[in-house]
Amino acid sequence: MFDTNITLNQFVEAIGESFYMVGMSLLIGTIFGAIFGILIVVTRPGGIIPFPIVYMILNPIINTIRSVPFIILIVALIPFTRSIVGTSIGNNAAIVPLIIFITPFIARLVENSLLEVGPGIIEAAESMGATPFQVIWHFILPEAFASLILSLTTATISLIGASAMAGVVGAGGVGNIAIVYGYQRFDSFAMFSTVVILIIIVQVIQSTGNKLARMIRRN
Amino acid sequence: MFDTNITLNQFVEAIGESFYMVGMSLLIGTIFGAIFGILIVVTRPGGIIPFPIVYMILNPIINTIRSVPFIILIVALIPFTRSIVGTSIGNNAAIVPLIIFITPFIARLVENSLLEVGPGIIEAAESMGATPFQVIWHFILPEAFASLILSLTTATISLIGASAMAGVVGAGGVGNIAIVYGYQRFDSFAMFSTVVILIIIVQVIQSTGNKLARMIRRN
Amino acid sequence: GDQGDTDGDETSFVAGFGVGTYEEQFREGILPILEEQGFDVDIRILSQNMQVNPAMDEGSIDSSVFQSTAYMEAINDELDMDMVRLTFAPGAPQSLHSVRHDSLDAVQDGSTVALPNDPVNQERAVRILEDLGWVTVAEDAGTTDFSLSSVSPAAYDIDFQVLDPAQILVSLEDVDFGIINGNYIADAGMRIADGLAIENTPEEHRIIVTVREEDVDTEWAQALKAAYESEEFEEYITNQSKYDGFILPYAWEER
Amino acid sequence: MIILEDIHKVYLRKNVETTALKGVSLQVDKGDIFGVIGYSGAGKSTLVRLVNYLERPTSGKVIVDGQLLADRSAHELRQIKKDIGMIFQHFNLLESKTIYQNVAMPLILSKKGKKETKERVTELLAFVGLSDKANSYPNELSGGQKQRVGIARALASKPKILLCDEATSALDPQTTQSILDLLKKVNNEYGITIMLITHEMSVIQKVCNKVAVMEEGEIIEQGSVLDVFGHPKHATSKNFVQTVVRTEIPENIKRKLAVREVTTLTKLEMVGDHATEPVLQSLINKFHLDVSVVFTNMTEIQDTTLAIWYLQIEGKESDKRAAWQFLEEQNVRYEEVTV
Amino acid sequence: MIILEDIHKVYLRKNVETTALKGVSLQVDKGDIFGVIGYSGAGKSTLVRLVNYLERPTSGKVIVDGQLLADRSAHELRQIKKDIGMIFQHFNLLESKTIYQNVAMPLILSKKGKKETKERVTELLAFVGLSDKANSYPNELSGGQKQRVGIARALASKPKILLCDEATSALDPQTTQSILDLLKKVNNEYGITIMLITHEMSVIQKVCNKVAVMEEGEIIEQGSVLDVFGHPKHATSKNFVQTVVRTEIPENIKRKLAVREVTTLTKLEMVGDHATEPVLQSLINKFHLDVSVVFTNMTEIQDTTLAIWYLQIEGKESDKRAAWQFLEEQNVRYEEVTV
Ligand SMILES: Nc1ncnc2c1ncn2[C@@H]1O[C@H](COP(=O)(O)OP(=O)(O)OP(=O)(O)O)[C@@H](O)[C@H]1O
Ligand SMILES: Nc1ncnc2c1ncn2[C@@H]1O[C@H](COP(=O)(O)OP(=O)(O)OP(=O)(O)O)[C@@H](O)[C@H]1O
Ligand SMILES: [Mg+2]
Ligand SMILES: [Mg+2]
Repeated sequence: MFDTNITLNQFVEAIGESFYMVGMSLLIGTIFGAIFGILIVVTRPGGIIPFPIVYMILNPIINTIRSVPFIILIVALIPFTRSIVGTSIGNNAAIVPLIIFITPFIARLVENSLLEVGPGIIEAAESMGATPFQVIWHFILPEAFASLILSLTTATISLIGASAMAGVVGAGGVGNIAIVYGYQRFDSFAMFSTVVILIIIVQVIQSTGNKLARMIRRN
Repeated sequence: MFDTNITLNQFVEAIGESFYMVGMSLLIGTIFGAIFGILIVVTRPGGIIPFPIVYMILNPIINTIRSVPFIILIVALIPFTRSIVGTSIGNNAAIVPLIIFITPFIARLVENSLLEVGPGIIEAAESMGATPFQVIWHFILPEAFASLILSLTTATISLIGASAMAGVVGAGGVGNIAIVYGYQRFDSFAMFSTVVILIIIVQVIQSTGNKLARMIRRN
Repeated sequence: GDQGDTDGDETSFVAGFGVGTYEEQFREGILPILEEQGFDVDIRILSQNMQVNPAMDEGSIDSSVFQSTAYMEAINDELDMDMVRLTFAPGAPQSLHSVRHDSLDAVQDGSTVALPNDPVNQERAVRILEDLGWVTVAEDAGTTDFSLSSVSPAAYDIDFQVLDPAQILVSLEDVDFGIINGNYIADAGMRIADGLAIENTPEEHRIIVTVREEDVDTEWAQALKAAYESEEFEEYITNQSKYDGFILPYAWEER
Repeated sequence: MIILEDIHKVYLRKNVETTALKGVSLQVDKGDIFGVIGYSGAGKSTLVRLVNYLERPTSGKVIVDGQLLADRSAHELRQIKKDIGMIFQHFNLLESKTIYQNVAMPLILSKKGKKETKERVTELLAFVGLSDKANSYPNELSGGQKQRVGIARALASKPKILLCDEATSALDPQTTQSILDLLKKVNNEYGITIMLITHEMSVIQKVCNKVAVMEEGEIIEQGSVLDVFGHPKHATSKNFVQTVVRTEIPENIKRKLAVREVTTLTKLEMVGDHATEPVLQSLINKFHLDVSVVFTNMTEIQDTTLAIWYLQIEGKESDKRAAWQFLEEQNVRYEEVTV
Repeated sequence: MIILEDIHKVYLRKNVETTALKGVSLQVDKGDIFGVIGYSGAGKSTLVRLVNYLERPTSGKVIVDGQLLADRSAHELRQIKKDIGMIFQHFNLLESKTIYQNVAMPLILSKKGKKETKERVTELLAFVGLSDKANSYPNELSGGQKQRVGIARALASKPKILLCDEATSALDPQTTQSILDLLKKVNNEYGITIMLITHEMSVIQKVCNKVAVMEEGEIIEQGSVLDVFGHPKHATSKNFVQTVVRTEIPENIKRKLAVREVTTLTKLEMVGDHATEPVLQSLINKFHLDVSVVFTNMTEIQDTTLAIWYLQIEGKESDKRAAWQFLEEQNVRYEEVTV
């Protein structure tokens, strides 16, 4: 029917692979990103537990990773990837650089969101004798939640974009089909349909994020 | 002295190209991104000029562009790029997809920052009979400024990352050297030194952004 | 198995490819032969050719079809590997195309020529220009680290545009000439034969099937070699018009 | 000038309805200083926010300067709002701008000249006692200083109507007094109409000519301040009035009366010039009564004095009757009260 | 229990120094309800924020419960803070949590059980009259309701010290009264020490036993409330006291006196039981003087009554002298004043 090289099967499989890779790396990246983002906010000079050393180490590390083009990151990480997942090829191997890529990105967005929480809230927390952990958990995070959701949405979408490069280490996914078939093999149908799928996925993620954030902000 | 193929000249030139590409696309992308981000905040249901049509058109467009892997974007935009800059290759040609890539990204970050401005401020503006433009210009933007600066910093760094892919259409830049020499020609020196340069650039941008934001927040 | 090293088990292996024609040839022409013989083959596609050899180095793949003998040998040095040529595969030659000009005569000082950005293909492309007498290539030009710094003007002062290989075809309108990898030509529904110049591929630049030296005598390697050299495969290739202009393996000529 | 007609306001969130206003009607005439009091949560803020349409009524009409706000276009509403200054309960200052810029904002929005703006802002800052804070940012100010910035900002554009949502609640009595004096002055000199929410009856007492008492979304009593303060009808109004006009006997005095087994007292109420007339002396000298002052209070309301006396009077019944007659002639309200 | 010793506090921004406190020393004993008053910007908030170390002094010592805060580790400081409740001037509620959760927060932080938390929060919400708002969010509350949430939150963990930064400024008099009653109750029953900033002298009058008056970063007067209210020494203190204890004659009465060419008046000041004694009648009956009451005011301070009388007295010099003698015997302060 269409002049294309890809089969429906490949498509379905690719969608599954995308969800797997993005899901896994998002999950782990969010955990680490949140931790680093929080650390960088609380340890900064004037933060709730000023700890210049942590801040001064973490901040450049985040910057360093963010500086490296993703493709270079993939290659540079190969030995590390291999030591973690046993191979540098395939979906699992792609997850490692994706995590390393998205973690500092999330950390930065988390940082930005958390900095928006007013000083009055933190004072209230401190006046109650809250431990730093409690300040973060019971005060800062809930107050920044709507903004964090939007940040996470942004990060997820960037991650989907990055995952298209996962083909470099032999991983699959929808983005990879777009590149391998659409870009490198001039298969317009493959290109078009994968992009449509991506748009749908992204649209769903974005509106879920927006809806959640709006619910939290209650307006 | 080092076992490398690249010359100092190439390096210097690449830095210049990076600045040119990133600078131009950041400039234009920021303008459009800010406009779209603002539009999407003010026209949303419950915004200061609710205009569902604009919101419902703009929102998916932003998502659509954000969904497309950058390399696909480059290819898909070739006819457009050609009609704008007259060619599809070279630094100028790379700027077009870079702009298209960064604009929706900035729009989203701007959206997130602007949504953080408290309703009390907007009420104050409305009670003074401020026009929607004045509300945005005199109230929302200044209040969100610190957050906007951090967002712009994040966007700039993402842009630098993306610009590494500009080599696909024959543009230069530091990231491209990392890929073409470092990655494709196993030139560790080129790889290493370009990454160091990128780290320095990113670090400078980040700390400038942080400093600015802190100055604005005055703490 | 997932892991390339299938110690002892000689009936399964992982075949690695870059993107495009060689993987398609394998899937359609070789795989049926091997499967009939009871081999269990896992196909791995890496979207960047650059990653294929490192993957073989770590043992994630057992065979590859994408490189030339010259490149393989250079990589053996570079990465301290021990890959060997198992046999030749039908290779797509590069060809020089133009949409702006009808013949090579249009070339002049300042003409723009688009070249692939990766070292292997870039060297091959430059060799075409060298054959045409447009440029000269330095004696000591590298292989894995080939770069334009070893190219100097001969008849013409050419303005090189270095692009992603897949990009050249799309950007032909913006250059005077472009040298395109054969596999892209096939994929794009064009014909290599339409090129204004076609690569006269010397042996060391012909596409080969690569395996690790230790694997050469395994059951699967020998079957793979046999499959590439088989009449069945030759029939498949010669019956498809998209392979017109491909450089065929020596084994078939000798038949 | 401001007319609210049968306003209902319902807040809705997730099927939970909160009715903030239940059929409120009122009229504020040009030049009025109209006070609104009521318990916390009574709907006072909601009420004034209707006037500049920050809050839209669920039903009912808001008419400002003869214009039905519901009928006005967004552009027209903005023009109307430019003539309405508002002092917010929570200040709503721009954290990113200096005090100077905050106060200048309404002028900037109206595209006033640099010089004019500077003059006006300087004058206002001097007035609210914050000249030295012109270049500070809101987060460097104390609560009362922020409130004063809000006041200066609301006055900057010389509005025709001023809405004050607890404009002085964070201020000490002296600063409050000077702000109230200013409000009175702008009201006198420029005829600005002022609507003023407050919890402090003393504020109403000092500046308002009219007052409305709200309870649970309704206006339970409204009228001239002298009427409402002199003779509050509703229990809530009485409670409020009580806070400034001590019309009841304090507990500790009551306790002492109980010890002395005093059960009946005479309460006199005198307004205006009567308040300071030597009524007491007449009772003692003319009618030979035994008078001791149990509790007394004089309050100024709007330049008039209201005096309350609780007296313990003993003497002959005939003398007393004569005294009552005399008090009636003098237009003094008197009453026998049991404690 | 709380000792501040020679505290200086300087805020610094971009080379601009703001000195908020200039050598303040004070002592709040266990069980005190210690009021702090002063003009806006005097440094009151800064002062109480030192007590739970939200603000660190530039120099000077803060000693709470015998512990020098500067010497305490972060962990120890947190333990100390757990026993100090604070009601903020700007509420500082968590917008993302319901009213219930906001009030429960100190209990959650102390890892109290679900049941205990529920009981305590329910009780507190009932007390501040917000039971029906338990599931609302702060942005759905009126200003006074927010303030009450802040009060409930500060009390939730049954602190030993309570710091109130204008805890009742957004509240109507009735609600204020009930909050003050609560403060008095927790003070009596649990011996909680309370430090209370307010602008409303009436608040200090009602609940405090000690008071400090601040001006421009200094404490200009401190002592027991009865002393400071009865005989304020500093001009600023007088101004403050004036707002509740009307010791001066109002302007409109003065004007009338001027018309009648009255220049001298007698001012009597009676405290406690004297306040309600029939002094006036004695003057009239015993000494045959012509007495008219020009202005009078009785104020309750801490269950004691303070009475001020301005009398216009005419009569024979000898009678007057006898009267003065009598007043002295009665321990009534008297004074001739010119208007
Ligand atoms: N963060 C800060 N930076 C600079 N100056 C400050 C800061 N906080 C307070 N100040 C200044 O210190 C002085 C005392 O402030 P403080 O808040 O203690 O006053 P206050 O007595 O509580 O006043 P109010 O009754 O108006 O709340 C004020 O002049 C204020 O401007
Ligand atoms: N956005 C909202 N959503 C839901 N309920 C609201 C909202 N705003 C106000 N309310 C409710 O409406 C009622 C009236 O609120 P309003 O702010 O008008 O009271 P107020 O008289 O100004 O009280 P205060 O003196 O405490 O400021 C309150 O019960 C309040 O909880
Ligand atoms: Mg209110
Ligand atoms: Mg204060």
